Amino acid sequence: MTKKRIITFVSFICVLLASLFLLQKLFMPKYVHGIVEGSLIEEYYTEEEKNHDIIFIGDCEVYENFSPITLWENYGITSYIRGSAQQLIWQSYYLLEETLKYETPKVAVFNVLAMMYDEPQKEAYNRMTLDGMKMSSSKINSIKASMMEDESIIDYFIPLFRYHSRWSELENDDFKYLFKKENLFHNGYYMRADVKPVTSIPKGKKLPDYRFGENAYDYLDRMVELCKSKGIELVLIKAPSLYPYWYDEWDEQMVEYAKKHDLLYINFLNHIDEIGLNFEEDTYDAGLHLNVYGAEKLADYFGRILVKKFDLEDKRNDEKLKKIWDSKIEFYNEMKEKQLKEIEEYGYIKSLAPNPGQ
Amino acid sequence: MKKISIILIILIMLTACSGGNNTPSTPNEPVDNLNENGSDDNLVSDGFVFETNGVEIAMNQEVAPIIEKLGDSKEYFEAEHCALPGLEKTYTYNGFELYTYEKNGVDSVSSILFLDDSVKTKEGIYLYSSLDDVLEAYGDDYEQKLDLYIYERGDSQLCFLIEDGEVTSIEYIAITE
Amino acid sequence: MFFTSYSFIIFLSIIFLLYYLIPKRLQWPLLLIASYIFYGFAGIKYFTYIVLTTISTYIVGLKIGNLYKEESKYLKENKGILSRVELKEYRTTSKSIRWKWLLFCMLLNFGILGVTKYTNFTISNINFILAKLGSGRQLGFLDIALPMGISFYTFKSMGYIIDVYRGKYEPERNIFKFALFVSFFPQIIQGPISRFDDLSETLFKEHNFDIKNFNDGMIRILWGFFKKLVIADRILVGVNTIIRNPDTYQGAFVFIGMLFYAYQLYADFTGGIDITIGISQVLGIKIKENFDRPYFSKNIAEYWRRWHITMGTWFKDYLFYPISVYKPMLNFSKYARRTFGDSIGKRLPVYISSIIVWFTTGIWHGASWNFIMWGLTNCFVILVSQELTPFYNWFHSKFNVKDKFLFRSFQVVRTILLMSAIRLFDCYRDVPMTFRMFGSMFTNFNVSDLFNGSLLNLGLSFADYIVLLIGLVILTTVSLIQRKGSVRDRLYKKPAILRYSVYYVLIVSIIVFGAYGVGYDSSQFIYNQF
Amino acid sequence: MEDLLEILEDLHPDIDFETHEALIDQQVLDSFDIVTLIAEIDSVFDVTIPAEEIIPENFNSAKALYKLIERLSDY
Repeated sequence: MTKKRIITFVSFICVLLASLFLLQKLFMPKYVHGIVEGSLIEEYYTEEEKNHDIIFIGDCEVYENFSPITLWENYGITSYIRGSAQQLIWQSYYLLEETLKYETPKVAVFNVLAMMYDEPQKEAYNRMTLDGMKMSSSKINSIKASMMEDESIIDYFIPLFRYHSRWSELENDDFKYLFKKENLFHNGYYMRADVKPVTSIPKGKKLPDYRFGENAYDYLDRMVELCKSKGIELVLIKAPSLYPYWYDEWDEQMVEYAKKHDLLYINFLNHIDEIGLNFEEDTYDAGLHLNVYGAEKLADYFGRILVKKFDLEDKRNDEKLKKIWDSKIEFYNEMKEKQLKEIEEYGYIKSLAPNPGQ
Repeated sequence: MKKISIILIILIMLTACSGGNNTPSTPNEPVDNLNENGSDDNLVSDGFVFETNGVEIAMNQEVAPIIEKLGDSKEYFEAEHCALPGLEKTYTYNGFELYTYEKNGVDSVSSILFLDDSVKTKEGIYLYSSLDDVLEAYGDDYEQKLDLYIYERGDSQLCFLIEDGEVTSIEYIAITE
Repeated sequence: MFFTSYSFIIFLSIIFLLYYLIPKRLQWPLLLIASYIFYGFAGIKYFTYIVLTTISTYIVGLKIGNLYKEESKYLKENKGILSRVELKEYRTTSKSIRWKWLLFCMLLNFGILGVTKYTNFTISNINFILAKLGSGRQLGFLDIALPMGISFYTFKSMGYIIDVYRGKYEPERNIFKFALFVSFFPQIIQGPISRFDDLSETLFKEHNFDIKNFNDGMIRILWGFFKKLVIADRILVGVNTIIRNPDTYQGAFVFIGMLFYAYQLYADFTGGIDITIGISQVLGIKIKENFDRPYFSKNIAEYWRRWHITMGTWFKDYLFYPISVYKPMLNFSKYARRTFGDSIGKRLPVYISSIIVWFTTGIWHGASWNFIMWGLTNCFVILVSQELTPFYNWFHSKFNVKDKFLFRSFQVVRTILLMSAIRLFDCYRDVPMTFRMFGSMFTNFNVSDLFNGSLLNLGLSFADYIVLLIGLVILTTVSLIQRKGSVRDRLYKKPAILRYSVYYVLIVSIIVFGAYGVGYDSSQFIYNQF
Repeated sequence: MEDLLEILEDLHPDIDFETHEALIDQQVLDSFDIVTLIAEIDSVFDVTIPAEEIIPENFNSAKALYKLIERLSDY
């Protein structure tokens, strides 16, 4: 009798947990249409050959501005961008820490715009960076560093508690991609083939204090330390995005920091002409981010510097790698064509519009 | 079930009766004045209000009617949030910039930044006024962050950046949430 | 730490586990520690108040208890020796000493309650009068924080001390046990207001793990969470939209808001009590029920016997009866009967007591005129229906509808509507506003408001309404079954698979349909503030 | 006892108070009745029933109530 009771109880718990797990899978946002950026972080785990020369970390200024395909095509460099929307510096740090558990790149590239944020900003962005990470100590530390005041860590461990209210807005995608999603990015690069020229850019507002926050500096120090301990070269960059405004006062601090720690710091805003960027046609949102044409130019320019500075080997003759990258190139070209077709047909990239189907 | 249907019937009867009593004595009741977020924009804001050329601009106010009154801006810029819907728009007019944010699909005023001394606050402070003028106009109830003097009223902040005893930046900022 | 917070659920799991793992004699001390930890979450600074109440009531309780014992002993020993007059005299003096102690204890503790809860209300009234008198002087408000659960634990303690004074039972000699009675965590925030003799029967006992108690308790907890999270917190959004925008939402919306609020208050308050009683049941502790399907009441007086029962009986036993049978009141009654005649004279004392009780009930709910008006309106309705008794009797003798289903349904609906209307005082900012909104239901009622899509602008989506409707059906069904006895007892007799299905459905629907987390205002139980 | 029954029947003419044993439990008497009753007893018997004696056991039947009155007038 008692034994039977225990068996019933245990099977009840199992059934309950299984259905809750399924519901969690169902309710988590899929990020396959419209806002696809939420899929960036998790896509890394599907990569079969986690062995890259370069790892990028940072916000949209990395994942929309550099094309790893170009780096491969032009220089035989393998690279991966672990970027996510408004990635804060502690998130970048822990993401790098996590990535280093899988591989040890030669160079780590960090975009310094995130220095402007000294504290957590928005739950939605936290989610896009953190939900995609596999469970690890890095993830837990990142969650702890990123939580807004009214957030609870339990909501990160059990995302069902966060997303349960989506029950009334489930879409086909939620069922279709319940267990498996197709790749959307190119080694972490988010491709945009549309064009929207720059018209005007507002000047920066005056700030009471231009010094980056202590917290931000602290994580930058830790990042330097981490790379040093693993023998990885850390490169600081400021992508050539025209907005948000990059103050001279900020730039000076980064120049100084790089000098003090013997790092390479490149502010691409100072090299727009050399890169060959034309803000009439190389941006898709009037100067915030580059489109695929701009990203290819920037990758080409940056690759040249990297090869020269860090003596990176050209791996285009490696048969195994070549095979992998050939299929990546194919996917890359397919997507470019697809986007161009959509632009031709609808005037915009329909599959990436905020409300698909409208 | 039977009980519920009875309750429903009585409800309907009640509503019907009272509906008949509805005399049109108050035709101007603002009942049709439902906007998206249910708030009543006709109320004068209890926060700081900026006035230019007879147009009043309060924080968190819907921006479309203001733009209509102000006319076309000299310059216009819009920035998408990374990966989130909603545009942040910037309208540049003579003397100031108007920033917006999107809430429930409605563009609302997020801030106003003074560009030169051709505009002034309702209380008469403009760029290059002295700190004393500010204190005289707004009192001691401010919060100071470095050189920034922040006054709060209702759903708005008014921020003065003071350098060498002079106002070098004035900004109205909406408090959201 | 609210009942619906993660930390509370974790806290509770730990307590449940420890409770049945540790030696049984440590069970009640564990609950005491748990209660103080729970209380500490609200703020260490509040400990002073509850500790002060505990200690003062404990000591005075012992004192009065001893006096009472001595008195009884003396009376017993001297019965037959002393004359009746002498005995009576002794009784009177002895009683007056006990009374002084009681008075001291009540003044102290009601004093604390009064100062923390009503100081600013008093100040605002004084300011109003000052302004009316044309004085430019205004008093400043004080920054007094209201200690968590003070209304509830003060009432519990004062019920205890009065009972000891009356000799109903002996005082508790173990101060820690008494401290647990005052601070018992499941009921500190919102009641029920337990009586010491009732609660102590199971509170300090050693409890073996009992599978049925555990089962029943867990289901009750889940049921409470369901009411609270799926229904109350969901509809709250709609209620708030209506009552916070009185300029926009008038007429038909006031009516809708009124019904919404009735639904919300019921789900919120009974849900909270379900959680309280369920937790206690898992711990093997029995707490008196606080509700008896109140929305099936046929009149307001009955409603108040079935809603928040422990509060109603508290006021009856410790306020209504004492003032009604207070000697001067009885003398006044005699005088009134001589002066105004039998029928009025008979009523006057009852009416005066009722008004005092309802005024107090009102102000107990909140320090504002809204609540006072709310209490007095309740009183008014009850007294009027009392006066109409002859009419009702005549009506029922004329028409034989008393037991007809339709007529009873009419009475039930009438009571719900009446109570909901009175509760408008509880919704709107001030008393004049309440009257205006109430009036708008009659002057500005547009049926079309309800069908032109405005209901979807209240912050509730179509899907929300569906959930609320299903919730209403479930709640009503359960209430109807309850009439025939405990739902859980019936469920317990059914095959395990059915019981587990109920568990399953409850848990999954709470997690999925609960209005918690991002996108919902996490609200407190309505009764926390009292 | 006769006096008491008279008072009670005055309150509820339709109840047979001589035999009824659950006046409180079955809610025949409500709190208003009890207060009226106590006032009547006070004037007729000159016995004041204190609040602590208002418990169901004392009011459930006319007999119990009469016993209470006797006990109280004893002092």
